[in-house]
Amino acid sequence: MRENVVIRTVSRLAVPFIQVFALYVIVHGALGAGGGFQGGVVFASSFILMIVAFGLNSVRKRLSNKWIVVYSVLGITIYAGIGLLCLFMGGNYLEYGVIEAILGIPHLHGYLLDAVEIGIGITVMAVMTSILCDMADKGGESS
Amino acid sequence: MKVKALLAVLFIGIILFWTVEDMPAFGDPEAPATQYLGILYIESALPDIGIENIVTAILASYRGFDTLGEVVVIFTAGISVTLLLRRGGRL
Amino acid sequence: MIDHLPVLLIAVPILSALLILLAGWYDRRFCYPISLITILLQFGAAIAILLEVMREGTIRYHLGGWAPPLGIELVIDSFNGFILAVILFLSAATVVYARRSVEKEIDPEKRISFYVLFQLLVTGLVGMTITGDIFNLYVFLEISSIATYTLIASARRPRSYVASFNYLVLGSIAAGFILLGIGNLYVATGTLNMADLALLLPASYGLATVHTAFLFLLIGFSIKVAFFPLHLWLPDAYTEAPSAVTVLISTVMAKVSVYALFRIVFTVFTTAYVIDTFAVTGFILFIATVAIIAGAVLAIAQNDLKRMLAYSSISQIGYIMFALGVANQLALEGGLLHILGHAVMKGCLFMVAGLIIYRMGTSQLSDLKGVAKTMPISCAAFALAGASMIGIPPTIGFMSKYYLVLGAFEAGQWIYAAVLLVGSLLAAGYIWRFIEIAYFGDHHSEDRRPAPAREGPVSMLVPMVALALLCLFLGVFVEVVMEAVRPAAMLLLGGA
Amino acid sequence: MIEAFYELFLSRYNYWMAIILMLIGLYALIAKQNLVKKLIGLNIFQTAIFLFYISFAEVQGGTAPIYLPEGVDALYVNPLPHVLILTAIVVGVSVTAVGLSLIVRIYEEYGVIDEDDLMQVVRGR
Repeated sequence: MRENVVIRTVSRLAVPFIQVFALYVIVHGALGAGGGFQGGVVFASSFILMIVAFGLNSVRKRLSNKWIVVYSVLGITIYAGIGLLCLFMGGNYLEYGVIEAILGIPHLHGYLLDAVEIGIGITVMAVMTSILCDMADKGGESS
Repeated sequence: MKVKALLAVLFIGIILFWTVEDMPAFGDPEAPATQYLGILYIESALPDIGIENIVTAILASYRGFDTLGEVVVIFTAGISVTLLLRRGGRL
Repeated sequence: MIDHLPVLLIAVPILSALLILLAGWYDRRFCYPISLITILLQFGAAIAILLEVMREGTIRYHLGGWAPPLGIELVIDSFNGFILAVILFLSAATVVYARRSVEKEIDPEKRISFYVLFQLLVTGLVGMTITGDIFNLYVFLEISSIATYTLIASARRPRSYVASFNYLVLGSIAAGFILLGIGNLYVATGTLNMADLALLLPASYGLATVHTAFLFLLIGFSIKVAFFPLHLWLPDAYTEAPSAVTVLISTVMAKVSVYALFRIVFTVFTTAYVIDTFAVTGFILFIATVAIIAGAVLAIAQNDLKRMLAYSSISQIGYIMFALGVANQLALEGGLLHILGHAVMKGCLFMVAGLIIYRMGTSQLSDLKGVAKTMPISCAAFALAGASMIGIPPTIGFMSKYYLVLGAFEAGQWIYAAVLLVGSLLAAGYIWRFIEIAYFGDHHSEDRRPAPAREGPVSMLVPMVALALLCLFLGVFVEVVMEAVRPAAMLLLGGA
Repeated sequence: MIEAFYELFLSRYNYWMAIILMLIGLYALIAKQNLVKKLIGLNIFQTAIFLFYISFAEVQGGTAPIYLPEGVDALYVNPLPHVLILTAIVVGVSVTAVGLSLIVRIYEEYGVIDEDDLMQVVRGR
């Protein structure tokens, strides 16, 4: 399994940088090219690299099925939650301007967009990882 | 089977080729698509939302409901793959 | 809170789908109640919205507070208010019916995902119905399509995977064409809001881009509606899906696809375009009559009850497209009435089929000899809904056909009206075939002792009987329904 | 004559590219027997539609739709199709994921990926 060692050491080095880059892409959506979808997929690709290099169990340990369900639900709840929050603040659904008007913090609209992008990123990361884990675990004999 | 497919594809192709001359030229600034909504979005994104990336502004704020639908599509795909492939487990 | 109802109709069910997942992860028994409560709430909201629309006219809800050309708006007028009430009533009936049927057909650990997808499918269809933005319609179309592909395969029967994959391929071609049509519309007019499109389109009716957009949208939605030549996915999909899913997609999803087609044809491309510039209504009328006849003939030739009812759906969709082909006030009233009538009839018939599968384990007609003795209520409901399918007065099936024929006469289409009546006779063919087997089937095999009546569980019987009686009730009190249908038909033809 | 040729072909080459790619994808989707190749054809078909959308968003000399220091009056590309395509790509991924899962299941149940053999096996069983 000589080449396995090479793959493992390289991926052990690469995974943290991929995840930091993914966070950068998610949060950076408002300033330049980026956003929740792209960042979430990049984050999921770090887990896919771990599946390839270390096998499914290593990913299961870091991100068990329970947490995948929790994260995928969490992301959408953030998004829909902020939408409902605008509703309770008197505006229409997903009307961020109302919250900015009431709380008076300047640029709050932009920050809410970032929060929504983070929510999307979390869900996309969780779902992509879940899809890949299910496909890798196809026959129930997780390698 | 292959000939039938070829005929269907050629039929669709003829419809598409027929429309090309009425399409605005590539990069034509006077195209209705850019004149109407394109410029409207570019002009109103900075005052309304105040972030640099217009695409994210449209994606999350102007057409935020589309993106909510999008996240639900991804979520549906995740649950679908789990239902189809996962054996044992709780879900 | 009342004026936020349109968006709550979508936002809350998304959260409840998540709740089903979380609660189900904790304890599987929570899934069904949450789904039931959510859909009943949705139905209540739909009734409230319909009443408000009939009182004050169209409701517009600007999402995110942005005005239409920039933002997305939800539009509910008398047409989609009526459709909303119909589809959510059928969804509620299906959910009540689904509990025991799902327990029998779906493995226990798959039920959480099943109910999550069931809720997302209903919500996707509701989203499709009330959105006023054409690209948003595509997004919700995809939510419901993906949920449908998986729900068809959720019974884990080997053949259902093949049926689901074929439907996925055809559905994706349809979605691709719809996306292409939307792209062409955007290139020609520069906007995505349906009301805006209706205003801007007349200026560019001459453009080939607009003709292509119409053609692709028509082909795309015809595949989704399973309009005759493009119906290949339907029989396998309806037959292999679990009974509860078959009931839902044969009634709710079919009607929302028809609604989307009507919305595109009548609201975006107004009748001026469809009849004069791009005279396609005559062609649609011809194909509709072919669909009526071919669907009924193929239905008679089937040996499986569900497959027979699936082909009957193709024939019945022909009736609705007949209304689109004639496109005058009376025919549209008949078409809208038939949307409601067919949803109720087909829902009841597929519920009977589901009950027979629940009890007898098979839906092959040859195995169902004398089933009326063991399942009297189900077969009586089948007979009543079947009578409405054939169009025996005073059922709703008769009423919708009556208006369709009137509309055809007014438009001077005698031949097609005659063909429509022939279609009803053919419908009698396949309905009578089941009744004959069910009631008189066991004369030949003497050894059949009068088996004790073993009806399905009550929670499956109640919605089925309710739908059967509704076929009669709606027919007798058709004037009540016409109050909602008449303004909707007028609206489609460009009226107030 | 040259003017008409330029008008129809050279100034609209992007639509030709999208249409040809779309026809290839559609042909593969319908004619190919192998189920995985059908899905690849579906992806080509969808990518062609994305190319079509992005190509008519182009504005001569416009930069990416991210505000430059001089803000609104710089010339930008039309941002809307880019948003629509972000959404459409996600749809494409989701449909492909479900399609692949179905193929995995079909292969496990019937042991065959080719559509003709599949039809026989399904009819046989």
